[in-house]
Amino acid sequence: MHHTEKHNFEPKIIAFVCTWCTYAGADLAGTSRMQYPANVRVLKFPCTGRIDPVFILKAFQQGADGVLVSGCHPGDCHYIAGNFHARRRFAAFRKLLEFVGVDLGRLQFSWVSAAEGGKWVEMVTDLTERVRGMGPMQEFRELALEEQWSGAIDTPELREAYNSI
Amino acid sequence: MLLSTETMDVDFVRKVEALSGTSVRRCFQCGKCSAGCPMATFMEHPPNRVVRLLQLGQWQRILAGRSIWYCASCETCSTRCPNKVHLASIMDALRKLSWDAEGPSKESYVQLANRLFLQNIRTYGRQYEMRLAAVFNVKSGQFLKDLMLGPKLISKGKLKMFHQKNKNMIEIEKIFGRIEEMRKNGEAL
Amino acid sequence: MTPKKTLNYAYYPGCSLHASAGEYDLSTRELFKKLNIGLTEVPDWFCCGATPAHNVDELLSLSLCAKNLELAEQVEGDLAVACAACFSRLKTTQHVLSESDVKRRQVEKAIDAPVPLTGNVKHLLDILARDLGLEQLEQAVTKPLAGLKVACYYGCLLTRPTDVPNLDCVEAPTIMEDILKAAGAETVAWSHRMECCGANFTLSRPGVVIQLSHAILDSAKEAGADCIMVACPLCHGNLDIRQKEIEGVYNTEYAMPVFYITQLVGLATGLGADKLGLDALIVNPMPLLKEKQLL
Amino acid sequence: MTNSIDTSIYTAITEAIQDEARRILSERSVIAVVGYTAARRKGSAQPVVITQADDAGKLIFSAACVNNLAVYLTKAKKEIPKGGKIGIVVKGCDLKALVGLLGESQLKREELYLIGVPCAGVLASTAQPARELTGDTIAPKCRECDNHLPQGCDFVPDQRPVTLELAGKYSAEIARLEAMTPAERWAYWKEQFKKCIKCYACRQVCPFCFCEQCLCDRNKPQMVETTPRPAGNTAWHIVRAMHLAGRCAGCAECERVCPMDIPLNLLNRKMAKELKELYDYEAGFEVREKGPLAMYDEKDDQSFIK
Amino acid sequence: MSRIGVFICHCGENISRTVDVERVAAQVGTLPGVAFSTDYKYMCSDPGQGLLKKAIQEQRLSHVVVAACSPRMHEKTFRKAVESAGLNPFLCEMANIREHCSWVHEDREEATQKAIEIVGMMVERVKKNRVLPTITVPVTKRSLVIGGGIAGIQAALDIADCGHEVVLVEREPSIGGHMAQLSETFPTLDCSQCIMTPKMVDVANHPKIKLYTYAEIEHVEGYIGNFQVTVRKKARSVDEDKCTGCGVCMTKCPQKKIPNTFDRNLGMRPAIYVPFPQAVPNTPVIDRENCTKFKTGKCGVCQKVCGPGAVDYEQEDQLIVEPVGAIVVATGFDLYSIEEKPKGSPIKGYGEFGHGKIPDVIDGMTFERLASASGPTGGKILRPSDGREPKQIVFIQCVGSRAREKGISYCSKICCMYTAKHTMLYHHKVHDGQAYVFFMDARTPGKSYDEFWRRSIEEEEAVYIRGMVSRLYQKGDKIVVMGSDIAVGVQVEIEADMVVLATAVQPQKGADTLAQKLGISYDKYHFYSEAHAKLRPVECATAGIYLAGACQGPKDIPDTVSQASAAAAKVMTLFAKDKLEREPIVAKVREAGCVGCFYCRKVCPYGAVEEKEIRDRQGNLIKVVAYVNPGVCGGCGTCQATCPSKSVELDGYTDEQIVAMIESL
Repeated sequence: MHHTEKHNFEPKIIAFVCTWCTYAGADLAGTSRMQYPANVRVLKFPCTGRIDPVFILKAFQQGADGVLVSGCHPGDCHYIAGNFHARRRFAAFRKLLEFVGVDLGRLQFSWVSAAEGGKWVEMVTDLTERVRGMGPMQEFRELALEEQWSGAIDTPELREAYNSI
Repeated sequence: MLLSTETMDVDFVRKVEALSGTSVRRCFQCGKCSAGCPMATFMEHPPNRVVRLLQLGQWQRILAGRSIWYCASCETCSTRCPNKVHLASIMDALRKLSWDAEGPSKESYVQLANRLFLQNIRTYGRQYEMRLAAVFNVKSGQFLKDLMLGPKLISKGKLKMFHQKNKNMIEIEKIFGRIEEMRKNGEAL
Repeated sequence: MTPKKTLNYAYYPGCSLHASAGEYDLSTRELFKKLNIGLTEVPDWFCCGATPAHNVDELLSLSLCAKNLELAEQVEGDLAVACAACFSRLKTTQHVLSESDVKRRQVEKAIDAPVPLTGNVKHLLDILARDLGLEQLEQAVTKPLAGLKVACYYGCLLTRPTDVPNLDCVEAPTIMEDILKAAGAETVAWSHRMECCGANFTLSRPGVVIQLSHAILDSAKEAGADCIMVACPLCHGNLDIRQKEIEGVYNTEYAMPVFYITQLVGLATGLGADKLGLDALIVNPMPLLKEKQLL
Repeated sequence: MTNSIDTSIYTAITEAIQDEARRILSERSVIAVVGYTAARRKGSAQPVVITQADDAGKLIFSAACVNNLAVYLTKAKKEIPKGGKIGIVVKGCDLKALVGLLGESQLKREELYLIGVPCAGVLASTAQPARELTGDTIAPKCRECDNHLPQGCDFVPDQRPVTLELAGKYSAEIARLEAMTPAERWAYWKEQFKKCIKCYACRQVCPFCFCEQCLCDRNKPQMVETTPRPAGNTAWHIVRAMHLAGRCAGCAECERVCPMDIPLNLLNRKMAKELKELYDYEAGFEVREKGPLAMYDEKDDQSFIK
Repeated sequence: MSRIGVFICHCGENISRTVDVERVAAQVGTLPGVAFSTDYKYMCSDPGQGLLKKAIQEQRLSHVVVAACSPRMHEKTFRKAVESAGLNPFLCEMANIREHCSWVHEDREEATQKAIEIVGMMVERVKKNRVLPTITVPVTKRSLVIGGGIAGIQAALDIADCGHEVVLVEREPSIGGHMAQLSETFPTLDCSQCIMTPKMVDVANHPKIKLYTYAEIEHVEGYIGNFQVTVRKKARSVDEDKCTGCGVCMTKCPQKKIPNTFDRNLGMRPAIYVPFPQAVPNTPVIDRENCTKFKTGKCGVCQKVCGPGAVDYEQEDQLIVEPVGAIVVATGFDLYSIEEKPKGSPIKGYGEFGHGKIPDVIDGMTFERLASASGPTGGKILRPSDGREPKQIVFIQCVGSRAREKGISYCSKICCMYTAKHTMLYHHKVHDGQAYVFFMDARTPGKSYDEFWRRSIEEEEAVYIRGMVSRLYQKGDKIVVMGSDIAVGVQVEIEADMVVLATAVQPQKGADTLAQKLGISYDKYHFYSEAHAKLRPVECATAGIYLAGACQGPKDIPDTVSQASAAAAKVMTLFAKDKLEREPIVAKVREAGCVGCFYCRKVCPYGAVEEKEIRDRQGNLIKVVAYVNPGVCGGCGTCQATCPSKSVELDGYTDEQIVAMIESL
């Protein structure tokens, strides 16, 4: 990640967006020449319904410090109901991530319509700044660095078993 | 309120419409008249409700109250009505019909002032403010009302002790007389 | 300075101008004289019936006004009216009678004469701003009312209802401001320029007047006005004569002189206080006029 | 402390199961019965498939009958003869899994003959099979069991289990973890997942892991790292929990078979709890066409979405 | 190994002002698989596209990435260019370095770095792109119209007039629907039958319209352009070919005391009947439930008197399969019933209005029949109880509608207007009568509608009372109406002779069952759902199925006719081509991995997922897997995200492509 003098940590933000609303909203931010942090990388999907929770996991594993998932407002889905399905899926997935100890401050969901260039800018800016404040996503990075095979095989039972051998 | 063709006095409403030259049925109760009425706070039936009661032929309810006497004739309602319901004229008509019916209104001061005003015209042809105020105070039993204002007004020449009477008084009496005659003959309401 | 055309009017002063609003009558006559506009008082005019008449007896009200219109026919020229209420009644009469044949026949029977419906009834404001013209008026100004902040108060009857007086825009008139600007004064924008003052409740229910006029005075004061200008004797009575009382009830102080339009325009054309009846005002205008060096 | 649980009805249940299995096999209304039989070690039990009425006597039910046999109808079905109705012995917890599988088109009700077991509980995997069933030796899942008497079966022995009110271990543990900070929870799970040796026993035993090719085995693309390193382990367990969300009914077989004692069912039960709170959905009580993550309501909670 | 060509556009200075395009080109050129990279002033210009095509040919490029503006702008342009150079268009991707980069960042270094990453990401993606052939589907240029009310009739006539065959299916013995029952129509007060019956005759005589009355949809298979519809033609017991419509059977039928449902049970009809005199077709039908012959086996009068010998007691239901390319659903509405437990409805009735047990409390449609010149009273307004003329009549609005408690929260849209019409008709017919209307709001948004409503008050002297009625009860031969006038703020009581309830408009009974057969979605009230409330109001989300009239939501006649014509226009648009072409962004099932859990089918918004049986050579069933019908798939990919084993993949957005992008970052 590119560093500037302004901040000593520039987070990597990955955005998963649907093509009809949020991607178009981000386009509108562009045509309106709004400015926002350059940290975000946008991945276009046909619909939030296509966004698999595994991608979010994968993004974190690949070193993302923050993930933004954004699509059409409820009722506006180009595919009728893709975003409704996505809403449930993500509601459950974020609970799971929270339970395994991922700070949900790094994961933002939003509805940004094709008319909401300003909201796109706000979403990206807010998440970037928030994650910048939180620092790098160390958790998954540390995991990736750890090579040991089951380093914690140290239960009393096993110890007893080994000792008896 | 029992509604039926008997309880809804359509004849009365027709009289109001004839006198005021405006349609009561046109009103769709948007409430704009009441919204802008400077006197609405003093009324028990705000202007829109007066029209509504008329639509239902319930004139007794209107005349029993003081609403019509608290209308200042500022014409705000008529000016702003989206349906061209000339409510100020309806109020005029209602007051007239109230007088005709010797309506049991709760409001007596305003009626008294009006009566004195018209008497003055009949007597003097023009308004005699000093007399109007004095007689009003006497008749309304408010002997001390505006007492403090009197001397000041007199000193400023605003209350003339003597009235300039019209020289052509016979004409005014004739007008009053003819109107009374027409009414007696049923030629006018 | 001479007007391009000679202007002559029949003049209907109305009852108040011969009594409590004597200064309005005086200043009108003096101003018109100064402006070379002829005024001939309608002989033997009657009361127009004012609000009480139409309130309870429209036929009487219409008949009284019709009679006055008939009397005015004797005098050359359009009919000039100073009082807003008289103006409203005369205009309304013309309007109602031209709309309703039934009522016209009744009125003609009552006054035993045909009703002239074509004659022009004009308020002073109309004569000053349009017949004379603002340009002419400006030329006549010798002592501009520089620095005087005036709240122009129209009240109810000058413009309402739609299509009857046809003096100016029914909701946002500017004729008073136009005239005063020609006279060199400053006008303030304020919210209560067309709210009701309580009108003839001054006699029967003064409490109403106190409440409503208080709101008007408050609004004018808040807008930064030095004084209020009116064109109606009743409005004047409520704002000027009852001002002290209102101050007492609401425990406040306005000291807000209330002028008639003719008094202020008269001042601008160089007429003296005596010719404008300034001493008849209850709220003393002298300190203000002196402060602004307008006397 | 006497917190022993009455398992005396298990003998009667065993007899009833044997009679019923004998009847349906001899009538040929089923071609096989999946049940439990005694294993070599004293008091222990193991799954068995019998196809002959004469073998019905082999069937037992005891506190050691912990296995969820539903898995034998999906992944392990190669062991089971094809071409007819199959009888299966189910405890309440196993039935919940079966109900889920019916909803996911993996089984057809008309092809099954369900022999329900009124169950007071089974032994924890850590307890010796011959131990008495008590509040201490009972399996954790039984402590929070809400389905002692399976509903909707074709045959249920006429017995009423006497149960003991026991404090829930899973719910307590979930509450403990929820009270932690994210960092503490991460540390906890990191230690747990580190232990994982990717033996996939959890996957093998789960009735719902019926995919022919697991997402986590795919290499084109490799969605989840396959090596048994902490990063891959973590990903596997997250994906597993997510895929079972709204489906797992808590038979806890994953946890029972885990050689590294990872509290796997905690994740599943946490998800079940969340889905209950979010969408008022509980898996396993009725055959439903759609699970909570396969349907939606326009008014679903979206307070987490900006 | 791929040979990718990367083309960086300056977009004049729009990109190059903030992004160092040369550096991007150079940097990207070093990526594995990139065979060629360059930058150019305007890639979308003719020379720009020329450059692209030349490079593809000269450099034998296998894939192309154009880094320029948003793909929403020019993806089609470049894919076309790529195609004309001989590559499959789906091997070309765009990297958005303008809207998402140069225009939103000021810092040149930051923007350049970001652009390099964006382009790199698309390079990794395009490597995984596959050749996708355009999908074509043949179109059967016949259409099915379900419902023979004004909506169905209008749609059928419009389509047939364009020269395409229409199969019109009507459940009742005659077409005409509710409009045939109406007396006059707002806002013009012309007679409903006068404007309706000519259209019905047009349908009967149209050479391109095949009419099935007394028929229902049994089964629907297939997809856009290729539906197979099975129609159940119920046994009419009268041979339509032989019957001359003379009507002798009806006059001779001894059983004449069957309530006439067309007249809202106000009149009687025989067991062999046409619903109303102008029925189309004018062929009677035997009501087998009430026919003595069918009940006891004795009678048979109609058969004896029928000259042409058309009466056939042995007739059976017929199943007919019709191949069609498009379907217009126009099943219309029904009225809410205030009965205690309306059949097949979970909603509660109106106990406070007497649960439908007070004889002179009727609904709007019954009033229509009373007012209709061809109705049971010959157009006289008479009380059902004693046949007297009501002198005080009360109309109550919003009965059921806008009443969440009753299960209906929507506005029924037509009641304000038809009640205004009713007050007028009443005033015209009962000069000394007085009409009262209790209402909450008058909703009159339509051309000449508000004027019409005002007319009912100002000229026809209806008394409108703003405020709802709390309760009705019978008192002697009067009905006491307890209401309130909220403008006055008083309770109002009227002793009425008759009360007319503007009951809510609901979808036709069985709307949900039909929707399931068609695979279209419906809301909680069972109104059919349009694909987009604003921009696709006549199309269903299921391709090839269109909506007309009140089956989609309460509608008056002008709106219904407009929507019917719009639906017909949509059908014509479809029929304008011989084959349907569509973007190949559709889901495909990897059968080897599919275990048939059908999660994909559960979440598919389009109903595109079908079951497919996999059999071995001997024909033994191995397994049942999912199959995505490419003609129906909308391409959202929700199935793939849901599939546990990822055995269904959305072309153009495969996991490989997406993972490649994530991994590139």
